[in-house]
Amino acid sequence: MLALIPLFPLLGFLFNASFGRRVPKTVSGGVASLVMLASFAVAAMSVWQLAGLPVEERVIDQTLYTWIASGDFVLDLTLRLDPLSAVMILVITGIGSLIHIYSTAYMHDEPDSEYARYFSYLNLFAAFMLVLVLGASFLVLFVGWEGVGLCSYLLIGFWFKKKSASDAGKKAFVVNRIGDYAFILGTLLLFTHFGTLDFRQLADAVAPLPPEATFGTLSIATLLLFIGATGKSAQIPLYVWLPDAMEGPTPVSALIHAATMVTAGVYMIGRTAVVFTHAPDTMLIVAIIGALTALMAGTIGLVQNDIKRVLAYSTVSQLGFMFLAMGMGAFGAGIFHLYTHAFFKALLFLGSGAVIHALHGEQDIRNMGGLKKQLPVTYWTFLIGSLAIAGVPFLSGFFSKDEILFETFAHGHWILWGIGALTSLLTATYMFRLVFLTFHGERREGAIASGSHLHDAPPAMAFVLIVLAIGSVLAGYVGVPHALGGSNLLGAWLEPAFGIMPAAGEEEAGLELMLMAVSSTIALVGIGLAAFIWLKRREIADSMARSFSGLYNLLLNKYYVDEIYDAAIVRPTVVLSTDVLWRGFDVRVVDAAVNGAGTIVGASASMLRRLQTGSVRAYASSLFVGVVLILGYYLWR
Amino acid sequence: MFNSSFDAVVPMLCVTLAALAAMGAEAFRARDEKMPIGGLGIIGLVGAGVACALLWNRNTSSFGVIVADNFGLFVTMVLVIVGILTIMFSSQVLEVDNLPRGEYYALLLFGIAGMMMMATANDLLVVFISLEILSLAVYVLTGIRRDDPRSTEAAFKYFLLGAFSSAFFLYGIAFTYGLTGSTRLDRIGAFLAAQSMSDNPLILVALGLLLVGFAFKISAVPFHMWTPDAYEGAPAIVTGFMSTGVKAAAFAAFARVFLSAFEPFSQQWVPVIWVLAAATMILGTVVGVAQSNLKRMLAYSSIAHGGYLLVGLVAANQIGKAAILFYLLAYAITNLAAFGVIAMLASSNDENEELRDYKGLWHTHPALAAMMTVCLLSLGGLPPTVGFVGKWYIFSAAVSSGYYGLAVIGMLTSVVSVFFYLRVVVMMYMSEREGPEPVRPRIARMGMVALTLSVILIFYLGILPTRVLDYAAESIATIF
Amino acid sequence: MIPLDHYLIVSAILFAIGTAGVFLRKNLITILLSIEIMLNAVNLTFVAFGRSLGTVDGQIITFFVMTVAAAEAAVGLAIIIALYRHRESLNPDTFSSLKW
Amino acid sequence: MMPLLTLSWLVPLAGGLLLMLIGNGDGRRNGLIRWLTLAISLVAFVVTLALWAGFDSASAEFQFVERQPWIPAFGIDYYVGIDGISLLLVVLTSFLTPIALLSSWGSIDKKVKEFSIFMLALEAAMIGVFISLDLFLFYVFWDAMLIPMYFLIGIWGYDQRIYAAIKFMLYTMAGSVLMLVAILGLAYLHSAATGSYSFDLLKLYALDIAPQTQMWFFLAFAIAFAIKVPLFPFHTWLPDAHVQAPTAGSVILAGVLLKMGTYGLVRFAFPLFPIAAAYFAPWLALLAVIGILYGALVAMVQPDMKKLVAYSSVSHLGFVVLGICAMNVQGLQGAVYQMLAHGVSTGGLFLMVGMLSDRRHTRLISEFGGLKAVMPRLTAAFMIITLASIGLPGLNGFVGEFLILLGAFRWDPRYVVAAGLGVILSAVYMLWMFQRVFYGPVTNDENASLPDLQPREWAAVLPLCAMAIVMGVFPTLFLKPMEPAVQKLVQRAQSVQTLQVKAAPKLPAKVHIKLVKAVD
Amino acid sequence: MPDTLIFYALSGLAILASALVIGQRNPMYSVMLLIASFGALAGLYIQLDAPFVAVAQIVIYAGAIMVLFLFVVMLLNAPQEDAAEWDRTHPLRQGGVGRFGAMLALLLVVQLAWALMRANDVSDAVSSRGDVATVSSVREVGRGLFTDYMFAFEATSILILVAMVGAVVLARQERGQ
Repeated sequence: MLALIPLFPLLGFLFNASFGRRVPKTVSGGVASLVMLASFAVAAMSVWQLAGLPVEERVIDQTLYTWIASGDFVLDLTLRLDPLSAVMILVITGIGSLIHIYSTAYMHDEPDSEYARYFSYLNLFAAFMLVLVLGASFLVLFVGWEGVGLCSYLLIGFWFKKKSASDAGKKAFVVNRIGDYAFILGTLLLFTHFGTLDFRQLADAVAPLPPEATFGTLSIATLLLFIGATGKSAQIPLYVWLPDAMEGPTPVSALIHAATMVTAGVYMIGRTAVVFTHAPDTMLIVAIIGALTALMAGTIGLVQNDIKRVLAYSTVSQLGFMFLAMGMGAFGAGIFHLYTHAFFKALLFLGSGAVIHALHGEQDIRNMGGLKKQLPVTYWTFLIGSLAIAGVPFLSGFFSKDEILFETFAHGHWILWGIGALTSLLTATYMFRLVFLTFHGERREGAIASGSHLHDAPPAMAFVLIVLAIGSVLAGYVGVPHALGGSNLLGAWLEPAFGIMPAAGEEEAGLELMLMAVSSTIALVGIGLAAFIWLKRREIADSMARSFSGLYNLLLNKYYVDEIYDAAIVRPTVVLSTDVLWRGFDVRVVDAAVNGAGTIVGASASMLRRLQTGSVRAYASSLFVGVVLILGYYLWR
Repeated sequence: MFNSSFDAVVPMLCVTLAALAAMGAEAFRARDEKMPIGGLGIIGLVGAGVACALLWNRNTSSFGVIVADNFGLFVTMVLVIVGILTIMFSSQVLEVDNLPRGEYYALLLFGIAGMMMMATANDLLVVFISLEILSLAVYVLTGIRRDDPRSTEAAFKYFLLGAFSSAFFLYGIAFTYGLTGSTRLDRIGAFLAAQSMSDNPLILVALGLLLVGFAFKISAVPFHMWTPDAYEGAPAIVTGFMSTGVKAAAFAAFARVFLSAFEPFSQQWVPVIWVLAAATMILGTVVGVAQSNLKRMLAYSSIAHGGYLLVGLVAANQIGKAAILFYLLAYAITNLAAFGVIAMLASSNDENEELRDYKGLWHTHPALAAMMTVCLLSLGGLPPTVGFVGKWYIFSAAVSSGYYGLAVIGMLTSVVSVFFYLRVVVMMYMSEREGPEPVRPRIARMGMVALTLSVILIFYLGILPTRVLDYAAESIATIF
Repeated sequence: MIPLDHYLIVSAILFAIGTAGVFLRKNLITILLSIEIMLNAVNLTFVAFGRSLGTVDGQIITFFVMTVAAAEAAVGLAIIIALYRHRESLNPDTFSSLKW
Repeated sequence: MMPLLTLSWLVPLAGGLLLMLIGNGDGRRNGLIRWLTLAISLVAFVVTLALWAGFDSASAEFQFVERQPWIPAFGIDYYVGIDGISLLLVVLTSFLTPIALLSSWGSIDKKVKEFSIFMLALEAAMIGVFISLDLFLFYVFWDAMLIPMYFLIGIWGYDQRIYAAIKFMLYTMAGSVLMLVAILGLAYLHSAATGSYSFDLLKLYALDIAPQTQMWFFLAFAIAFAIKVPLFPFHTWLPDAHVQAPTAGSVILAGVLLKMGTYGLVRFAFPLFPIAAAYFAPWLALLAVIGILYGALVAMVQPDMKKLVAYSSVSHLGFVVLGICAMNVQGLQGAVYQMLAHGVSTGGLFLMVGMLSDRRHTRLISEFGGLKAVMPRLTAAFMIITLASIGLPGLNGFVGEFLILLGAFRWDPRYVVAAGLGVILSAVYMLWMFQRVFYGPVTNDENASLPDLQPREWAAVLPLCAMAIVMGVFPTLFLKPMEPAVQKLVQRAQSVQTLQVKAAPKLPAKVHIKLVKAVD
Repeated sequence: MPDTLIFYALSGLAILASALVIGQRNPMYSVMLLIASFGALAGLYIQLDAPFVAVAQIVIYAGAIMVLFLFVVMLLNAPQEDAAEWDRTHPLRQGGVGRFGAMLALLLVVQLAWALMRANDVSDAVSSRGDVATVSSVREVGRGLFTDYMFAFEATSILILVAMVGAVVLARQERGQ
């Protein structure tokens, strides 16, 4: 049963990969969407079945076969459905289905074969993503982990003729690989210590241990795992690939680089919550990194001009929030944010996709403006999404984000809370900057398409936008905190998956309410600020950019991190490899030694052959020398 | 007359008679009459071979100075094979170069008789005389192309140095005789074993001088200087003959003298031969690298092979002694076949023996190229050829006696030697000829038969060497 | 009576003279003669040793050596004649077309 | 019972001899010869499959053992047999050979007969290497294998073929002759201990060799194998040989020949000299790790596709050696698995690079670009193999790499920390090449009309892709047969070390600690 | 005592003559001097109770072999050593070889002399053993030659045959020249 969930998309992939180029778009797109829906159906049924179980028994395992067996290392290919993965598969198949549907319209201009290729990749991605979240052990998770990375690579580079696209794909893959490296090391470390890679068995093994006071094995292992997560989930220092990943088709950005794949890191930490909670040092690092990433990405997002890049930095920033939650031990809150974020970020990306679609590929917000009228569906849904992400009360983002900030504050990390709050402000500001610049005001110079050509999202896209908009509004209500009279259903549901659950809540309801008020205010202030600057007094923005040109350029150029990496790592490596290792060591040392041996032989050969002068008397003297030497040896011995 | 004491000389007698018959046939042949004089030689050699087979394991001796022990018979067999192959290869050469047939075959056969004598001699004087017989025959064969100054020059150099070195050898015999009272190897051995003479410098002088004589014949460094010149100047097939036959005979005698008569002095001669072996292997291979003339290259290669044989002598254990025999056989067949190819490709006015003359041979003479390659690989000691088994045998002897250093030197030099063997292969297979094809004679069928036989033997002995290895082991069981 | 080593030293000196002759002379015939000197020196050794051993073996061997010397001389002179035919010279160093 | 093992190498050899009888003076019968050769190689493949079918996966013993006295005086036997490790390598060999033949179908058009003969001879020798249980026999095959390979490179290779061929031959021989000395030494030790010579591997396993001697012999073996592997810094023959060899040669070279070095380490060097192995393992592993990084870094900057793949082999084989050095079940199994996986994926890479170079007569990456638009099928296949090569889970490369890392981690995590970087770099260089060749616009007009895969090429590529996936998804198929053999090797290594720790306390302190650690 | 004197005289003559042989430029003189040296040696043989050898020395060596040499010297008509300047580019080709060889020869003498002096059993008088009559008997020589040395004697015939054939092959004029 569980196997069917990833199997459906896999079959869709196989179909499209083998026959896609020979069938019309309706068939390839249709098959791809249908398999996703089927998968969603199965997922929903499975979750229903899971929900039917008593709380402490909410695990469904399905072992397919033994994947790798070597000595005492036996790894079964086991899929596991528990509350955590249940949330994930619903998000993946649900939002995945929507995005498939959206894509049928969005990608319609592609030729048949490319269209099929696109959907085959998308299906494959879904399959791997499902394996990732269903995997019961590190290695099965890793299969999905790498698989989604691959699909991400393929999809980012979907328009392979564009160098920037294929560059971005490669960059994504390579940066992810750096994380994977750490991830694998962490896995190995855990296996050598606990002899298992199964999450559950590992949790059972770790649970009785006391939390590590010093930075020990568990801390190292979790830190390594976390580095893996920073790769996949675009955190400092490995976030650099995500903004570039926007080279891919927009639905891909929505699905992979916003809703699902990038959250895999968060999911993984949730999955190994028990281990992480035993490594408080790592937890703190996770939180700090999360907070810093959130802040940094928010600042960058503030000045970007590419619609998708703004959203990408926003994603990085929101992911930072999630890590902040995880680092605080508020796993439920993190997953909650993951879940709500999936809705509104997918919505935002798809909305931006609709804009781009309408503008035939224009992505620079400086060339947009005043689209509100021509694209009403897009505008309104986009606005809802923006409100949700900004944390406006009673939209989904509000609940999840507040829970995170509250947990942070409740754990006494005021600085982190402050950073989080500041980031919320930035979020609201840059999101509404985006909204205002795109949809409000006048069309600006340089806009490509004249108004007459603009058309709003086609039905398939509009439908998806609306569904997601509804989701963005309502999704939060599964996790209404106790403070607001809710019951935090989601938190309760997830509890068994994390093993332990910090029972922050009821007794501090007052604090929570207060914090909510603060953050709601912040959100509104941010929106107001954006409205003031980009609606009313746009010249302020320009003058500020001028007066703080240093800071502005720093932000615009993303703190020059790419450049620093390039200068500090990439170039030296290439130079080292080319000049030192290859042309230096290989050619000048090893080969020189080898050829040198040959040369020495050759040189001594031509030297020695000169002894053969052709003069018979010289030959005789050689002979005679031999005689004298031998006799000498015998006589003087 | 045919009593048992006569049996041991039967093989060489057969050959000698064949030689005399060849002379007679030449003398009585009409000016333009074709006569299968070579056939006479083959008959004689086959007779010698049969005689060897019959004498096997009988361990007879004649006149007290010729012993038909298995050791000698094995080498005699090698010489029979060398002789037969040489004669088969020669027919074409004689035709092309218009050489005096009768004299050529007579000298060849006399030379073989001398070699057999040397291989079975149990007396230093007989060793010396047989050495002279074979040397004189070979000197003359070397210079048999009188119209070619290089041939004559080669003969002259070989002769002069040969005479020079045989004087040393003889001097060594003189001291040996003076100190032990005999020239018979068995008596010398018994004498040396009985008396403790290691403090007598004269016996060491004798030892050294004998060593020089043998070392010259097997062209060990630094007594090798004649070799490249003589090999290059001589007609290819003669080079093949002398590089195999002479070496086999000389080694047989060398081994016999040093491993039986002078066995008590092994402490004294082993280090010297160790050095000679190492120097020979190294110099032979290293200088071979720089050669562009195929014959000269193979001359250096044969110097190196002499070095490998010396390794067997140094090891001087049961394996080593047998290994020398086996290696001699392996080397003889292979080297002779290689020179056979060169000889067959030589035309009357141009020997075509520069490496570049072999460019693209694969296309014009695929069979010859292939067989040449087999020979070269065998010389290089690559499986599954006899050369590999030989080398393996020799070096296992060295290792068994603990001479790892020598084994390593030998192995490494054999790698270097592969380099220059491969250069020939490169020329034949991998280079395209620019310019006109060299003029090449029609390849005689006889030579092809001989070549095919050799190649079959190379593979047969390379893959199933057991029988011959057993013979070799048996050969040394009766003496030493 | 004269001790054996006197004879041996005389023969050694003769032998050495022979060897030196091979190097010092640039005439092929003289070089051949030098080799004859060497063989003669060896003969003296044989005879002296034979005498001191009290047997005739040394003398007998001497005959063989003489024969060998004769044979060598015959072949050697034939080679020299052949050489002279090619180059009109008896200087051994003229004949160095084979080298390296 | 049929002597299947003998057949497995005799079939190709006899086939090669059969081909000699076919006259093909002017290339009239090229077609016949190609088909015949393919048929012969397929028969050989079937024979090896039959071996697999009859193989008892639960047993650690050598199976299908055939033994005939060969040179009795020296205790040399024709003694062949396979355990799980050699079984898989034999199958790999016979699997890759038909593929290599297919790859040369169109590109080799001069001297087809000779080419086919050399290919078949090569196959015979390679199989022989893997099945020999007699060191002498092993060495015969080992050296004999060089000859056909030499010709394949030298005659049918590219511009620098002669240099490459000679370098290949001499490099390899230089190492292997030292091994020969050690083999002889072993036989001698056997005779010293028991009174008779023997080259029987199992008997030699049982020899009690003094630690000092072990060190020397191990070095001799290890250098021979390290050159073959090739382990850094003995690797420089490899780029030349690979680049200059014809496609079929590269496929075989990368697919099978390199495995001989690592196989040799597993089968001979480590079990014969366990004490020395334990002593040198850290150093070997160090070289392996350097090789992993070095190969990857140098591969990254190669302008020539074949060279890139060649250097990537250095990197991948480094993993294998690392796994072997770990000498535990995971490490060793991973190593063997990685050998198979590398055979499939690197073989495939060379195959496809060869196809490109056949079409364009250049292998420079800069000459290509945008091929995905022109040849989507090749691109897809190339992608799969590329991913396999960089160790994506679900494809063959991952299983071996992970097991190796696991095994090595249990042995000494420091190596893994360094070696793991190679995993990152492999993605860098492979994807970079992929990008430059297949992505982007078609900049070079010559590339605009290249034909996509032909059916015959499909026939060569498809099995490799399929294997890459099967090996990634169902690795137990391959892990299971080898497990008993691997267990046995590991036990042997550890038990002998235990014994020696008790028996020889005079070892250098470092070894001692290492041994004690291994025993714990 | 006279023995000693005769010995020294003869040895001196032999050595001197030999030294002159190699000190001669004219091969004709060299041959003559060598005959003288052989004569002196024959004297030494007589002193060593080997009259037959002495006779053979004169007859075979001085008589036959040396005459052969003379023939050739005259045939070639090249009395003077070739003193032409030859290529001086290579060190080994210069006079050095001669000097080097002579030095080695000297070294050889020293070595041999030293070996002889260190050997203890050669200082006895040469005629201390054996019966003079037996040793000097031609009959004994003949008997030895045809019993113990029978094979060597027969082998010598082959040797001579080879030399004959060889000399003919090498030295005869080409047909038609």
